[in-house]
Amino acid sequence: MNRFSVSLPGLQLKNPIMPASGCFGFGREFAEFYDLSILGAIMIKATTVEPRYGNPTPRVAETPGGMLNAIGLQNPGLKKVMEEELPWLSQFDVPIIANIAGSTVEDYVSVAKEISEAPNVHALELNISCPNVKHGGIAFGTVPDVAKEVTKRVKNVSRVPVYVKLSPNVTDIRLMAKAVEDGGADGITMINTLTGLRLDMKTGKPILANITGGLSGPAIKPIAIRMVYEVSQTVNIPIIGMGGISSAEDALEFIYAGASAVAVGTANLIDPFICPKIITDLEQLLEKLNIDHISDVCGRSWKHGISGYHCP
Amino acid sequence: MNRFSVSLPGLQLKNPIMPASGCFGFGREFAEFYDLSILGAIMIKATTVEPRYGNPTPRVAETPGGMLNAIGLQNPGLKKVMEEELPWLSQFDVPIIANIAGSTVEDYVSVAKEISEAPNVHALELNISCPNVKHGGIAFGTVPDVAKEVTKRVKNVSRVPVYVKLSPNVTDIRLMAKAVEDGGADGITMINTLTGLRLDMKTGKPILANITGGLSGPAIKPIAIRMVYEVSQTVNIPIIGMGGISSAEDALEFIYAGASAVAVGTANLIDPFICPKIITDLEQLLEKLNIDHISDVCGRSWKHGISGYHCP
Amino acid sequence: MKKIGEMKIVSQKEIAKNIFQLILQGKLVSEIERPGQFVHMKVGEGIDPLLRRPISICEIDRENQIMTCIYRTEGKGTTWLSKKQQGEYINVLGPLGNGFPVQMKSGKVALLIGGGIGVPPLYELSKQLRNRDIQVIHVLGFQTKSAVFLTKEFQRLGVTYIVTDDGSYGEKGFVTDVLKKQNFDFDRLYACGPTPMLKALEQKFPEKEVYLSLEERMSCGIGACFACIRPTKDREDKKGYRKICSDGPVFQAGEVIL
Amino acid sequence: MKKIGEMKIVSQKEIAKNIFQLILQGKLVSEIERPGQFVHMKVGEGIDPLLRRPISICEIDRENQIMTCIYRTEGKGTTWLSKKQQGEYINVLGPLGNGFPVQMKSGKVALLIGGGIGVPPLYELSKQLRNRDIQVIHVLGFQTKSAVFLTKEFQRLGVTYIVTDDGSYGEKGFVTDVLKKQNFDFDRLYACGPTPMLKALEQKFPEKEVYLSLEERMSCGIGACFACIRPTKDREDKKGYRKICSDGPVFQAGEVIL
Ligand SMILES: Cc1cc2nc3c(=O)[nH]c(=O)nc-3n(C[C@H](O)[C@H](O)[C@H](O)COP(=O)(O)OP(=O)(O)OC[C@H]3O[C@@H](n4cnc5c(N)ncnc54)[C@H](O)[C@@H]3O)c2cc1C
Ligand SMILES: Cc1cc2nc3c(=O)[nH]c(=O)nc-3n(C[C@H](O)[C@H](O)[C@H](O)COP(=O)(O)OP(=O)(O)OC[C@H]3O[C@@H](n4cnc5c(N)ncnc54)[C@H](O)[C@@H]3O)c2cc1C
Ligand SMILES: Cc1cc2nc3c(=O)[nH]c(=O)nc-3n(C[C@H](O)[C@H](O)[C@H](O)COP(=O)(O)O)c2cc1C
Ligand SMILES: Cc1cc2nc3c(=O)[nH]c(=O)nc-3n(C[C@H](O)[C@H](O)[C@H](O)COP(=O)(O)O)c2cc1C
Ligand code: FES
Ligand code: FES
Repeated sequence: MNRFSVSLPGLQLKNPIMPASGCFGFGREFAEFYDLSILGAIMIKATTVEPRYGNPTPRVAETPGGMLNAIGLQNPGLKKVMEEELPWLSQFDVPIIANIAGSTVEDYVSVAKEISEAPNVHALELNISCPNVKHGGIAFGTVPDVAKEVTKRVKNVSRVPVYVKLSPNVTDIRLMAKAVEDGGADGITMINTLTGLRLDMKTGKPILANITGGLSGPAIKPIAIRMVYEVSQTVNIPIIGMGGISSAEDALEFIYAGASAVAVGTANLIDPFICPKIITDLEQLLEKLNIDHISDVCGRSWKHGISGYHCP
Repeated sequence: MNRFSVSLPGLQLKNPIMPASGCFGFGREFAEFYDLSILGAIMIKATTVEPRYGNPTPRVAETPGGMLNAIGLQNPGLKKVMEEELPWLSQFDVPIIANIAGSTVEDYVSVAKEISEAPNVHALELNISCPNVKHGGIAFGTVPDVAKEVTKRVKNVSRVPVYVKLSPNVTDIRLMAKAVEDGGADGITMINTLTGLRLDMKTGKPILANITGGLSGPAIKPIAIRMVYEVSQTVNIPIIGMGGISSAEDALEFIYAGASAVAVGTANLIDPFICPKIITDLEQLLEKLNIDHISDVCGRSWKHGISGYHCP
Repeated sequence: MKKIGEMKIVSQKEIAKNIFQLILQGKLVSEIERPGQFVHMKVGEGIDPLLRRPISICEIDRENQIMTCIYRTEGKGTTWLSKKQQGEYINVLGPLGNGFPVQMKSGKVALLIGGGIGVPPLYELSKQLRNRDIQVIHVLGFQTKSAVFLTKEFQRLGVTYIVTDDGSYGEKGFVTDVLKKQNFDFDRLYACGPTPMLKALEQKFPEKEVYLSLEERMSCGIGACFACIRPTKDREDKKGYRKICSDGPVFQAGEVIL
Repeated sequence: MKKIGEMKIVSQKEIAKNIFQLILQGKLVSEIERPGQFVHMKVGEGIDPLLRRPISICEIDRENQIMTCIYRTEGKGTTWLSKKQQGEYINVLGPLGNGFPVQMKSGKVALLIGGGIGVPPLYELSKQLRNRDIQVIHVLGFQTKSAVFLTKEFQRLGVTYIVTDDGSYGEKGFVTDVLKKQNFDFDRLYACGPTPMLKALEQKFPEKEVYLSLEERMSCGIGACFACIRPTKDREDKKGYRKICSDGPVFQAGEVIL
């Protein structure tokens, strides 16, 4: 498995594949299908200070090659995650990336401070880009200065490296990336969902109770690839790429674009075995393409010699 | 066919279905398949002052549920369009919407002035949002003030109503819509393509010679619907909606979202008969859903009583 | 345990208008624990439709590893499914959810109420109850004659009342009209069907032991994505919600807000 | 005239490694005018793959409205196609493009050069030339033995030289090696295959009448989208470009820049 190991701030990954936040809960359901220790890492569901119930249902709708979700950050709250979910996950030999969310900067700071103390949390992922909550969320993710500020504040209190998750719903994602890098981010994860809408044929009304939802799945992959390509040439911190990955080829495309590792979201909801499958297939794909080590081809799409960030 | 007629600034449409610009050339190829007079209107390929060769090939790449194109506004130039294409099109009983593009405001003004004189050009569509040209193009489409200025200048010289085509590659499309409305636009057409990228598995390099391309097709539909929903509640001018339409249901979904008519792009490239098919199917669909007139359900997704623009 | 695998189509036929009976064979059948569980079927070959479709298990033949599902063609997914033929394979995830409890003293009376496409899961339930010597009464409602199915099979297991909205088959009216008229004496009620029907039943029998099978739009079907949530009635409940896919789809009346 | 319609699969078989011969029946065959034209096939059921796939016509049986295509499985689309079976239907748009000119005096000599999956369209061409009493010489290049196909059929029509890159079948080398060695005397050259091969031929025979069939990524296939453009060699050319799909795919050497 050596052609596979990737080391990133706070993270020693056995392989570059991990489930994306919100598509894997806290791992319990998937542990019934396979041993979670085979994963590169796990991005757990967004955690907020208080438990959240989230949005009314329907919360999901299908679109051509994608889906909309408006879960609304439902989660059991910081206390329960600290006391039940993280200890449960510690039985597996896998680093946890804790996705954190909030309505105010103070919320982020509170969750970051406490959750970064958990022994198996090796990194934080600031979800400044969730389109499905009314307060905060989206503004944090679209205004560079606000993003920089929240990054800085969280960096101040976190005991582990901080990755910031970028929203694709912006005119120029490079400005956001630069801002969070300036704010001290150790890495970037991208992309979160694109805002979308589906209407019911009979009533003409939105299918989701929340009206709009976040678009994920294969449909968004070319947009995500483009953005990883842009951002990886702009900043000097590593990227964990995501958006529509459902095969080893998709994963490698993100690495070529400039990601150091990748996360698989929606595909877990269709095939619970997708992460182990991609791990196996990717090893074969590298073999077939004569790639010695996954990191050798990070940013291959734009690298002539070596320029910008040299992916680890 | 009366439940179908839509009247918009400059346009008396037999039905709300028209081919989108760039996916129908100047109609010649499709005239071999059916009588173009059955169409609501025709949006012709972008015209620039001088002929343009466009980008090197490959110019198209497939994506999950979509495609990328980087044609680069290839067109025979204003003179030839005026002397050959438009006169040829005048044999059909169908209003032409002339899509115009340029690198500078002056370019737009020149083309607008002249092409709006053509007897069968009933409206202009300002393509301020083409992501595949190096100069101008995209900046016009992402900076509200620039969009407003070019709209104003073109309005000054055009003899026919002016529609402005919006780019989805922005943080808040409502700001762009408001800007072009303030600039005097008679209507809005939306959306143009989203910028995307695909990499080749073997080389790791972009498949398109132009690197990035514009994403179109079913994959983008939920984003387009969301944007039409937002913009139709923001401005008081009508919208011609597009983005991923390939069935009568898709067309109706745009009308529900707030479009007064719709355009079909990519689907023409897969099924040359798609426009006549949607026209026939839509009539049956309205029948089935007991909709007396297409305009009755314009904006149904957000209308309680009547508020904002009352679609014609 | 939940499994994922290819199941072979033993047969598929249209048993009423737009209602299909699909018989599948595969190892997954051995894992089924209770009636009322469901499976999550991959429809289409690629990314469109993207999501699986939840379909209830209607009948089980453990010995031959065979199960039956009955579904109505609604949209793209079920229409695709209806075109698959004998010998072809369907990718199935399941069994999912908890299903109906069948533990009950012999000799007791169970009232089973189904509406439309909610009828199928009651069939295996009824069979299992009968095997436990429980007396079953069925009340089944359909929209119209052409949508009626499985009535003979139910009649073989116990008394069966059929109503249709338009009276074109059986009595005219809703299942609740039958209940009013017959005033059954029963020990437990099971129901599956449209939400208004379930609500009416919940209100009508506040003192009874009532089990309701619910529906919600799903994505994962295994409890991971929080798509299919219902709030609990009890405001003091520790979690405050239930997942229809993994805590349900069957709940005792009063547990969640319908 | 171009048509669009469902064509029935008469047969499909793998004739070499990853090379499939697909025989289709349908009205569209009556519209085919020249060898070297191609069809645009819908692959997959829904939106993925989204675009049609261009495949050349390899042989025509006008009387029975039958045509043969030979293709190599490359990616998703052709792999999907290879799984379709006899009796199933494929949605086909065509015939597209202009194909090879076959007008030529009887007794003249035509040299046909094919590389890999560029070989199929030369087959119908060769047949039609033979029908006009033109002498045909074939030079066909393949990568390796397992990829060789249609050789017997070509041999029946005229002298046929086979080369493989690795020498595992026929001579070792490229088609250009055969040309060097044999120094054929011919009146016209037709070629279809990888661009480097076409370029080499164009350079080698600047004085000859040479027709080359080109490939490019396409979307519409009918000349509407401007995806498949090549610039003309002649800088003074009025348009300055040609569309491979509708002006081509066959061009005389020197018309467009390869
Ligand atoms: C636990 C459970 C058991 C079910 N059992 C059966 C059964 O035995 N027989 C049967 O005919 N139907 C059953 N359904 C309903 C069935 O899942 C839907 O009819 C089906 O998903 C529609 O898919 P479609 O592609 O044909 O429709 P589309 O409208 O194209 O589906 C679009 C999306 O909406 C979802 N959706 C649409 N209708 C429903 C619905 N009623 N419930 C949940 N999701 C829906 C689909 O799953 C899909 O994600 C069950 C639903 C649930 C939740
Ligand atoms: C005029 C013409 C005639 C052709 N005739 C034949 C033939 O007779 N037999 C045969 O085996 N192949 C032929 N090809 C090539 C064939 O079209 C491609 O192999 C096929 O499109 C690959 O599709 P895929 O889904 O398997 O591969 P993918 O790589 O999944 O395709 C992805 C996209 O790239 C395009 N693409 C990939 N390779 C090519 C290519 N070489 N040329 C054009 N587009 C490509 C596809 O059409 C699709 O849009 C021809 C191409 C052209 C342009
Ligand atoms: C059901 C669902 C829930 C999600 N919840 C979260 C979340 O809690 N926090 C977060 O940062 N992203 C969340 N996401 C976004 C994903 O992590 C991911 O960024 C996005 O879906 C794109 O990847 P994909 O196309 O592979 O799904 C969620 C996505 C889905 C589909
Ligand atoms: C091949 C191609 C060429 C296009 N050329 C133009 C153009 O010249 N001018 C323009 O305004 N839009 C152009 N577009 C954008 C379409 O008009 C349309 O806005 C977009 O494709 C979304 O619609 P669709 O998903 O139905 O294709 C082009 C799109 C495609 C696919
Ligand atoms: S469908 Fe994912 S939690 Fe129920
Ligand atoms: S493929 Fe559209 S013009 Fe050739």
